[in-house]
Amino acid sequence: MAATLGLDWALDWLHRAGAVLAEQRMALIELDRVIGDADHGENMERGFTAALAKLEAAPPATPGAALKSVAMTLMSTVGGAAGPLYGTAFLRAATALGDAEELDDAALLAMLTAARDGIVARGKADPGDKTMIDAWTPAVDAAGAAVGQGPAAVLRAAADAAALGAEATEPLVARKGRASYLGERSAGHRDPGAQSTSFILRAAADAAGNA
Amino acid sequence: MAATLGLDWALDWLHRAGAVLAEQRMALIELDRVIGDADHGENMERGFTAALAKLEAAPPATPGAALKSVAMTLMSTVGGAAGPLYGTAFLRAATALGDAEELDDAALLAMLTAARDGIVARGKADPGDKTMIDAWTPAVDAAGAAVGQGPAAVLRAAADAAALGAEATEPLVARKGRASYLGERSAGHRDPGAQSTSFILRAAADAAGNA
Amino acid sequence: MTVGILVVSHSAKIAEGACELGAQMAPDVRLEAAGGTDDGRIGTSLEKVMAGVDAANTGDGAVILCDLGSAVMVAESALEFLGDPSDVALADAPLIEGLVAAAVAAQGGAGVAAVKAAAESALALQ
Amino acid sequence: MTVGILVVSHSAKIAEGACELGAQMAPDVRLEAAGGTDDGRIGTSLEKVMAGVDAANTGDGAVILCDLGSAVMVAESALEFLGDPSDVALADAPLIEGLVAAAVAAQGGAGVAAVKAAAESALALQ
Ligand SMILES: Nc1ncnc2c1ncn2[C@@H]1O[C@H](COP(=O)(O)OP(=O)(O)O)[C@@H](O)[C@H]1O
Ligand SMILES: Nc1ncnc2c1ncn2[C@@H]1O[C@H](COP(=O)(O)OP(=O)(O)O)[C@@H](O)[C@H]1O
Ligand SMILES: [Mg+2]
Ligand SMILES: [Mg+2]
Ligand SMILES: [Mg+2]
Ligand SMILES: [Mg+2]
Repeated sequence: MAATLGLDWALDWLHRAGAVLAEQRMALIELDRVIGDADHGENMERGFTAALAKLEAAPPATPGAALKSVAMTLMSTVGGAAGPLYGTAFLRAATALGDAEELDDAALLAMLTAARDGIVARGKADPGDKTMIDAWTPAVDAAGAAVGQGPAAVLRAAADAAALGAEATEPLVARKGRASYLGERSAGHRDPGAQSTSFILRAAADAAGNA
Repeated sequence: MAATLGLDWALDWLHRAGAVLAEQRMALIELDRVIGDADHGENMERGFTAALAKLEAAPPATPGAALKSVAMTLMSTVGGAAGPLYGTAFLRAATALGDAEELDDAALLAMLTAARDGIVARGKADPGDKTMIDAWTPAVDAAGAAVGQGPAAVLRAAADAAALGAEATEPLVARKGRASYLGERSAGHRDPGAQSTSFILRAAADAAGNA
Repeated sequence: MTVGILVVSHSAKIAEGACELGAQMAPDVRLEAAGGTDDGRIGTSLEKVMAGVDAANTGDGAVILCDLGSAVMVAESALEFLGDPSDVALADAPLIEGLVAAAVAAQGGAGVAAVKAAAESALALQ
Repeated sequence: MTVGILVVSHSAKIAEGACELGAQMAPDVRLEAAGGTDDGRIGTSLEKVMAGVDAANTGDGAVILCDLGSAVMVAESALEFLGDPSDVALADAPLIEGLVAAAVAAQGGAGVAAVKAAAESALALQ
């Protein structure tokens, strides 16, 4: 396992994320149909397709530049709440990485933390509000606990925690986003944004496992 | 002077009202441009043109039937607040007249009172709110004081009071209708609906003077 | 059962757009638009509102949302002409925000009073 | 001076209709619509919002009105990208009702803070 991750990992991550979001498009749409407006899968696939095309057209020089490019494209193309949320997340993550070429455990933790903080700044959701924050926050905590075990372990811990966090949104009553219109009726269903977060962080871990 | 007014008077009234509203179209538009949306003249001309066409196409048998026909057409064709307000006024006035063929002072007072009450029921304006009510209310009061002097005198008293009432809206601050969005800035301008009320009641008096 | 919803606006575009927006989260709810005058200007139409009430109320009642004050007056006139149907309510709510909340409530099977209440408690921003 | 106004809606129709409605009472105010996604679907567009802020602010500042929460998030993102201009404010107001009130205030020469306040104190029904 590599002791640091570089641009190759970042690009592999983003491609894997795009692939899984395209593959899980209908699943995300179904989740959003029940407690939202049935577009989260479409939004995410459209956003990542555009983001990957942009990375192709204007290849970034560093992991931070890759994340910044994705951020801008997601902001512009997603069309739903996930656009400004993931856009801000990737933008703040890019800022946290600066122009570093190799990312160690601490850099990855800083990246994840900045992403989560960006989503909170943009969406003002608290943990337990049944949003993507409920996947990001346990992911950041788990990554923090795994610092020192190497990048792949840090990202695996984050992905595992995000998956559990997404699952744990099921009993919650939504207090932010469209699902909050449903009130109590939102309970019993998984939050689509928490699920897409889980997919994206799993892609990061898988790419690291291959690095 | 006739001691009662009949269908001929009612039709003459409505034709005179249509004529003066067409003639004063631009004046009413100008009033509405300053404290509203610049359509009151157009709204009233369109409404009365349609109302007169309908009276032609389906001639009414009584004054009440004439007012009811006009009410329905104004409701449907005016397109602004004046539609439901004048529509309700003419409808309640028609109901007050029932199928009477000849209208004495008391019947005319009942007609004017019902019209005013209809506008209040529909628009919930109080006197002094800078609306058409500020022409209707003094008109009803003056008509009441003139009962016993004959129909032409009753309607002349109403028209004179409505004209003064319309003028007296100038210093008022609007508390109902679009002009209320302007707050203090609405003061210093005459209310368009009070002015059209003055025209309509003057037409009623002029028709009675000719009856 | 789903309560129908009627959007009364001075603008045909606003009324139609509002129904499209509401439909995203309430695919099974009958959303009707009564916007603009009969001749396509900015304003309201008694005929459109009366037809809209009929179309929105497929048997389970309807809730009406309006934009400006004169739209409310037209809606109240329409209800009077329709004999003040007991299963149709006028919501005192901001148009777009109230509509989305009402549509979601109706989609969830709420009755007329609850749909009206959902509209009226809608926040401007979520 | 007149403050410009930007309408951010998930629906292009709502945004355009709102501007038409506001223009009736505010003929001298710059009203800009940023509705729908770039490819014409229901949703919001960062590009449209950023271009709309520029178009609305002709030098005297601008106020932004939004429909749902995600429109607010896009508007906030756009302002961040534009360097958080001090003469552009986001109103926490119901879209249509707030817009009419804001447009009338701007037409009367109110500044950014007063236009925003007018929007935020707009009642649902008048
Ligand atoms: N205020 C918020 N804070 C954090 N996450 C949010 C917020 N609002 C919405 N979300 C997330 O966005 C997801 C929905 O995204 P998407 O369907 O693309 O947007 P939209 O609701 O505009 O259609 C939700 O499942 C939730 O995770
Ligand atoms: N709530 C109300 N009660 C009584 N009169 C009102 C009310 N609202 C508006 N009006 C009257 O309607 C007039 C405006 O009519 P019009 O221009 O046709 O309607 P709109 O304001 O819809 O364009 C005002 O000048 C005022 O006299
Ligand atoms: Mg969605
Ligand atoms: Mg959406
Ligand atoms: Mg007008
Ligand atoms: Mg008008």
